[in-house]
Amino acid sequence: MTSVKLKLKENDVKKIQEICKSFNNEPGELINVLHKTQEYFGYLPAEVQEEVAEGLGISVAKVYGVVTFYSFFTMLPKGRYPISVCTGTACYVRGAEKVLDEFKRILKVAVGETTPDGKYSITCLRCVGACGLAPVVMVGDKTYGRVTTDGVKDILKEYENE
Amino acid sequence: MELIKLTIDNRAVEVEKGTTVFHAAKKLGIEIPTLCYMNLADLNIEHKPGGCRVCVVEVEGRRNLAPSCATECNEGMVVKTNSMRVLNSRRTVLELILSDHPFDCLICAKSGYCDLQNMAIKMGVRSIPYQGEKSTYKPDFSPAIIREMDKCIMCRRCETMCNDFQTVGVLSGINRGFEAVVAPAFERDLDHSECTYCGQCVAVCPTGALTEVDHTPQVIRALADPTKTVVVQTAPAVRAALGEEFGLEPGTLVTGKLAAALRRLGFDYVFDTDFAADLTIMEEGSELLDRLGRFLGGDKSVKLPMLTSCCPGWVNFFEYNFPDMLDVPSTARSPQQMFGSIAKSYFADKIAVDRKEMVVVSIMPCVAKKFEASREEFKVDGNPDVDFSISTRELAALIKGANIDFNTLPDEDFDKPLGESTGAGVIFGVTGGVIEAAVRTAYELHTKKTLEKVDFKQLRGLEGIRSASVDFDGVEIKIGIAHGLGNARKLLEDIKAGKSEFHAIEIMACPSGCIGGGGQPLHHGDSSILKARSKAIYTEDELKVLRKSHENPYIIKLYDEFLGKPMSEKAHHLLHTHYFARKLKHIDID
Amino acid sequence: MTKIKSLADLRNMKADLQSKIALREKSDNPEGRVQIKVAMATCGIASGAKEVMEFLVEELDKRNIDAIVSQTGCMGYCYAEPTIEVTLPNQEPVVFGYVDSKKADDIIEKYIKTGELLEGIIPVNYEKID
Amino acid sequence: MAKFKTHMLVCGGTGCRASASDVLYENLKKEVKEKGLENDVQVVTTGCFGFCEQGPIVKMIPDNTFYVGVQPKDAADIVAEHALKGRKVDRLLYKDPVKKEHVPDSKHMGFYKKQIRIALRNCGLIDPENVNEYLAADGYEALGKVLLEMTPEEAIQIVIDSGLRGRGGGGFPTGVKWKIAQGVKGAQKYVVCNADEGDPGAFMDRSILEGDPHTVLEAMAINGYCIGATKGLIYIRAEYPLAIHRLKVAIAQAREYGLLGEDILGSGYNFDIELRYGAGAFVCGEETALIHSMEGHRGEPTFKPPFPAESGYLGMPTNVNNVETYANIPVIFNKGAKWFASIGTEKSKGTKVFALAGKINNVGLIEVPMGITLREVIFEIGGGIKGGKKFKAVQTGGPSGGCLTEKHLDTPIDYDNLIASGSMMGSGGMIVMDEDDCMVSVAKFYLDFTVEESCGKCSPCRIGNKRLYEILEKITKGHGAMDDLDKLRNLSNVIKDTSLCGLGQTSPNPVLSTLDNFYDEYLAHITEGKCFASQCKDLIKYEIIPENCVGCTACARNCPVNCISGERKQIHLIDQSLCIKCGACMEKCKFNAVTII
Repeated sequence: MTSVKLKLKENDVKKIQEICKSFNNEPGELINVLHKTQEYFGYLPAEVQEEVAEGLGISVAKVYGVVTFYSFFTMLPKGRYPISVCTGTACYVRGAEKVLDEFKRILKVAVGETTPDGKYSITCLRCVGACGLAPVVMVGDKTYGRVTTDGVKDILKEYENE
Repeated sequence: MELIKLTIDNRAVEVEKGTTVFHAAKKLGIEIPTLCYMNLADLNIEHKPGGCRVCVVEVEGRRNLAPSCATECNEGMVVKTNSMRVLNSRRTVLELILSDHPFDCLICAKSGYCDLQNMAIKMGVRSIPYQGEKSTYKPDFSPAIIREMDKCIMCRRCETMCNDFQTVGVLSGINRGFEAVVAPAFERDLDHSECTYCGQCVAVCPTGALTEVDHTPQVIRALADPTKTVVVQTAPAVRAALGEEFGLEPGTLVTGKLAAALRRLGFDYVFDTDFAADLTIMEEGSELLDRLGRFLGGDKSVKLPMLTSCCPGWVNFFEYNFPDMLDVPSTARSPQQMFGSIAKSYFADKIAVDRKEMVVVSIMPCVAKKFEASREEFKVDGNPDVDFSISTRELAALIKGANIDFNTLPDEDFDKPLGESTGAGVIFGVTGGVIEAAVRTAYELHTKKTLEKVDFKQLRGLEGIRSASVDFDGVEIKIGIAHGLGNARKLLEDIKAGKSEFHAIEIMACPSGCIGGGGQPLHHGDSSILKARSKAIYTEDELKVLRKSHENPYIIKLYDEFLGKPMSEKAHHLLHTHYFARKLKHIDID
Repeated sequence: MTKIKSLADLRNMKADLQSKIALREKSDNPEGRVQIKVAMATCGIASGAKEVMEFLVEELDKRNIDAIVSQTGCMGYCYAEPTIEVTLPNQEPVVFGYVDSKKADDIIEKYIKTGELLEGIIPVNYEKID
Repeated sequence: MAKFKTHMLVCGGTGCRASASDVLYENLKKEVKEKGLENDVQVVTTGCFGFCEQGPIVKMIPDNTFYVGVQPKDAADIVAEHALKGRKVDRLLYKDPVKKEHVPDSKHMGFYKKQIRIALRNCGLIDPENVNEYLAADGYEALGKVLLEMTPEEAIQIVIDSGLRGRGGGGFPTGVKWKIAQGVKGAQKYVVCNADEGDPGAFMDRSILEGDPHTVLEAMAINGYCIGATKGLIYIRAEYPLAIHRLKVAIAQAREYGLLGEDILGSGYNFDIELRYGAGAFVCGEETALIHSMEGHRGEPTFKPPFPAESGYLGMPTNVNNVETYANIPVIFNKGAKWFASIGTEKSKGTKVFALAGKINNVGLIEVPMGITLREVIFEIGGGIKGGKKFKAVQTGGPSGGCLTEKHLDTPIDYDNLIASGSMMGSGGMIVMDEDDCMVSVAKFYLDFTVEESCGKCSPCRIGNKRLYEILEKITKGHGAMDDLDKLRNLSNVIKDTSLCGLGQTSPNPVLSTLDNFYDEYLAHITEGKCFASQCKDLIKYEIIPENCVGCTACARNCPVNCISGERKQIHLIDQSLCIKCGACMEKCKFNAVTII
């Protein structure tokens, strides 16, 4: 998994320790701990995983094995406006792939990457359950339904000056 | 016990309840092939992830094929292990595995020993119909182990050894699907992990994914260099296993042939690490007596139990995992390093060779020894005490490469002075042996009485953690023994918690000690081989005239001529070491 | 909130709460129920349709009649407001004009309970209003 | 207490929320207040109505008026017209796609006509965040009855008699599963609700959790009592924030009422529920993988036996059921096993929720009795194919299922018939495809998913699916050979036969079913280099028909790679070496001058 380094500050370490403690430093709570730490840091760089391993008394390899197994966890920071294109079946048959290609073409980054200015990142999402609106794109928490390739430009325009 | 009747390939068989189809078939002489299943029954290691799917069989009434390694027999079960459906599936699965495997078999380090290769031969695979993308990974060259994960077939045996048995926890399955592979955290090199180089992953890997670093070219070069005096030492466990590489029965002792072979390979002096094992007992035994004496005398500052320190995998393990307990193990160096140190001082002086012109090669059942030999603290002005450490397997390759017909070699003796040893030195090769050897000497030194019965059977066996007490003439000495680092961890945790009642503990990283080392001929998951090797070691001990280290005349002479007495300043300088806290932290805190 | 300590407690509580969603459940299964539509356009409201509706809702409930009262737009009989349309199960709808509380009471007691026709029916071939 | 004469039910499901139904709700409340109708009109947020295609939905009670596509600004009209004056707002009514007429209420909508809502009974009826509304709708009645009037054995027998089978995909009889778990001894037993709905295109579990969370809690408590468990865990996708929120609210409310916790309803029985979060792994829908995930491990499945009933969560006896299965439980106790068993077919009782999606007019969530035909579902409830195109196939069962065709339209849907037809029930995804869908590409799409989601533990799934995908890709690129078809078939059969878990055992279904039903499409790709649906980019070429081109430059201006040349009023030309086959030119051309060859 490609990753970005993070230099932890002392209170970052404290935060991770607190999170682990809130789950009784129980190794079985690894996934819950990772959810909470990712919520806090936005991603799970190696440095954070090492602290989590220490906090739960498990090996770093094990933590890394779990992080790389689940698609929800990421070792890369997301863009300020994370773009998620639903590639569930309903969206697929209604043209999600073309929409995804258009985002990739305009932003010049691949899936899983962030633009060099840190503004946008593109990920694929499994079904969000809004199949009635297929194809669906999410930018942060905002959902766009029935997106067309033409609509891609319009969506990006909303964030142009931010 | 409940018995179950079933039919396999139209033949009836009766097995105990809980038996798997795999073992039931074995009972009928049907060898179902498998790549991931591993059963080291005597060590309580059974690995049956049901992942390779090569061992699938047809069970009547079941929708799909069943993995025989994980499927328990039921009353009345009807099993087919060689129907068209099974054979086609098995072949297809094998072809799939091969389609994601490099085709460099001719030059692969595992060639000839590879389970995957053997299976392809057995099944007569002549083409790979399902070509496609292959996994590629950067090879990882550490000081002792090479990882070429392109060759990994995801049997996960290494993970079981590293995590469950050794509790080292360096390896984990990572990623998923086609990208899934076994790797250290963040896919760093082993060199940047907390790997102890115990080599158990190497010992169980069915393919060439995990192999030891090959030092034979350097050895050949040294042997060919007329300016070098090449001295070889060979560890106790080697003689109990080397024969397997030449088709001899497991447990065949080949001590004499081994010495002969080394001589024919061109080593200038053929010595025995057993000599250094005797020396280790002198130092370690004295240290134990010293600590014990002070402890019994009421000195509270004394650390007990004392732990043995001759296993380099174990030393790495406690340096990483118990950095706050570095004063617990004995400071005595391992036999390999004691040998190197003495060879390049005492012996070099004796034959008037500059240490820089002397090359010390060790033959070890171990891959961690490679790392140990490279440690900075075992170098003098940059010149290592042991130049190259090669495994039993590497030695076999050297012998084969030199056109030596091993099996017809005469029995020869080791050279003197560093080739003479006692039975105490030999049993270093098996779990419990070091502490038994130490007891033989410590008893006599402590009680000043002659030990009549030298066999301490209570210290032997294959159980992971054992305890026994020995009567030192009225003083009861409590002894703990562990082999396998997972077992060692338990004893260490007890000490940490102040719960340990032992005076001395022997620890070996590998299952059943050095005879099951990571550098030994592959046992392919058959633990009866380990038992046979263990038996051979004790036989060699019994055959020795001298069975107590302090009775070794050349050891006595060494102290007389050179070291003075055990624990002397010179002995400290040459034969003892200190340990480092090596907890890895990659975190920079601002 | 206090804990519910027994099955009886639970059932009492349910009885109290049932009215909350009864209307939703009833309207999901209108078949077999009396359906009443009150015309509630401006003309209807001006002539007291709201009061009539409230009366109907209250009284039908009190008299244990399983009915659904809904409002609708202008039925086109502005001269006769307030007007209501009553549909008994398996019968054609009937429209009553000039309905006030008293008339509504009559409609309940006679037409709804016994099917007896009353005065004030607007006999037209109107189209059913949805 | 005010006696409301009108209830406005506003859909608060994820789909409608994404179209601002929460703002709409606030606006409706504001308007009601402004018009002084607070005592007459109740505005309620409910769970999903299932008619997601045209959300946000507002349903008016009691006349069942069904407003679709309601925007926040429409609140004023609805209140002023409908609530105040009883006049329907015509423009917001659902329009029948065939008759092109407004439909006055939900009772007249084809979408609802054939539905029987058991699992979804409270979705779109009650406020999911208000336990009182659930209580009013017979909530916790079943739990009370079971705890105080039945032995576990009696209760389990009712579930067995109902004939309910697992709705998560396997179709294992639920009562039997409970009985097995009851029979195993353990210091601590667990009840687990599988809410890791990973099947792309299926969202019934999410809708139930969002629309009626208490039904799942109640059923789990019943399940717990039956097997002797005191702890329940819900394993839910972290990607379902609204469902998680509603579950948390529901658990808190149930605890406050003492419906979870100690001594429930004075019965002496203790039971509580915790949430566990999934983290994006489809394979965790498999129960052993799910359990490993809950224990903090990689979600890799293990060989069964031992089944979770013997050795599950933390090695303890564990019963795992899916959300929809649980949603049926309280009703079975309230209405009786006999009533439940009267619905459906001989071996598949009750109803099934399907997520209708794809090229169909009424995308949404439906609940229909087992035994209904695909034709009824697609053409009556689903309103037929979008844009009047021709029906080609319907994919049921998600990535584990297969593609069914015209010839299967009249087969009654149940577990066994679907398997016999080469597909499966799965979790109930139903994706409809039309003549524009290339079936080789569809198979490839599913394999892409499987390759992505395989855990990698067993060889056939890890490598085999990858090879299947590669062969399919080769075919869609026009490089396929005839022996590739044999390879596809053999590989598919071996993967099904040898894989460790349900994922691999079913992943080749999309390949096998398309091979069976659309063999000619595979052949056309291989022998003629043709894709009937013009979906395979490597097999098509966009060209300009000179006779039709007027030189308007629309195509050239919209080409993202500028590969179309031509002056104004002159015939244009596509440079095939640069064309990326995005189809923009064809979309933009008003003169039918762009064609695919």
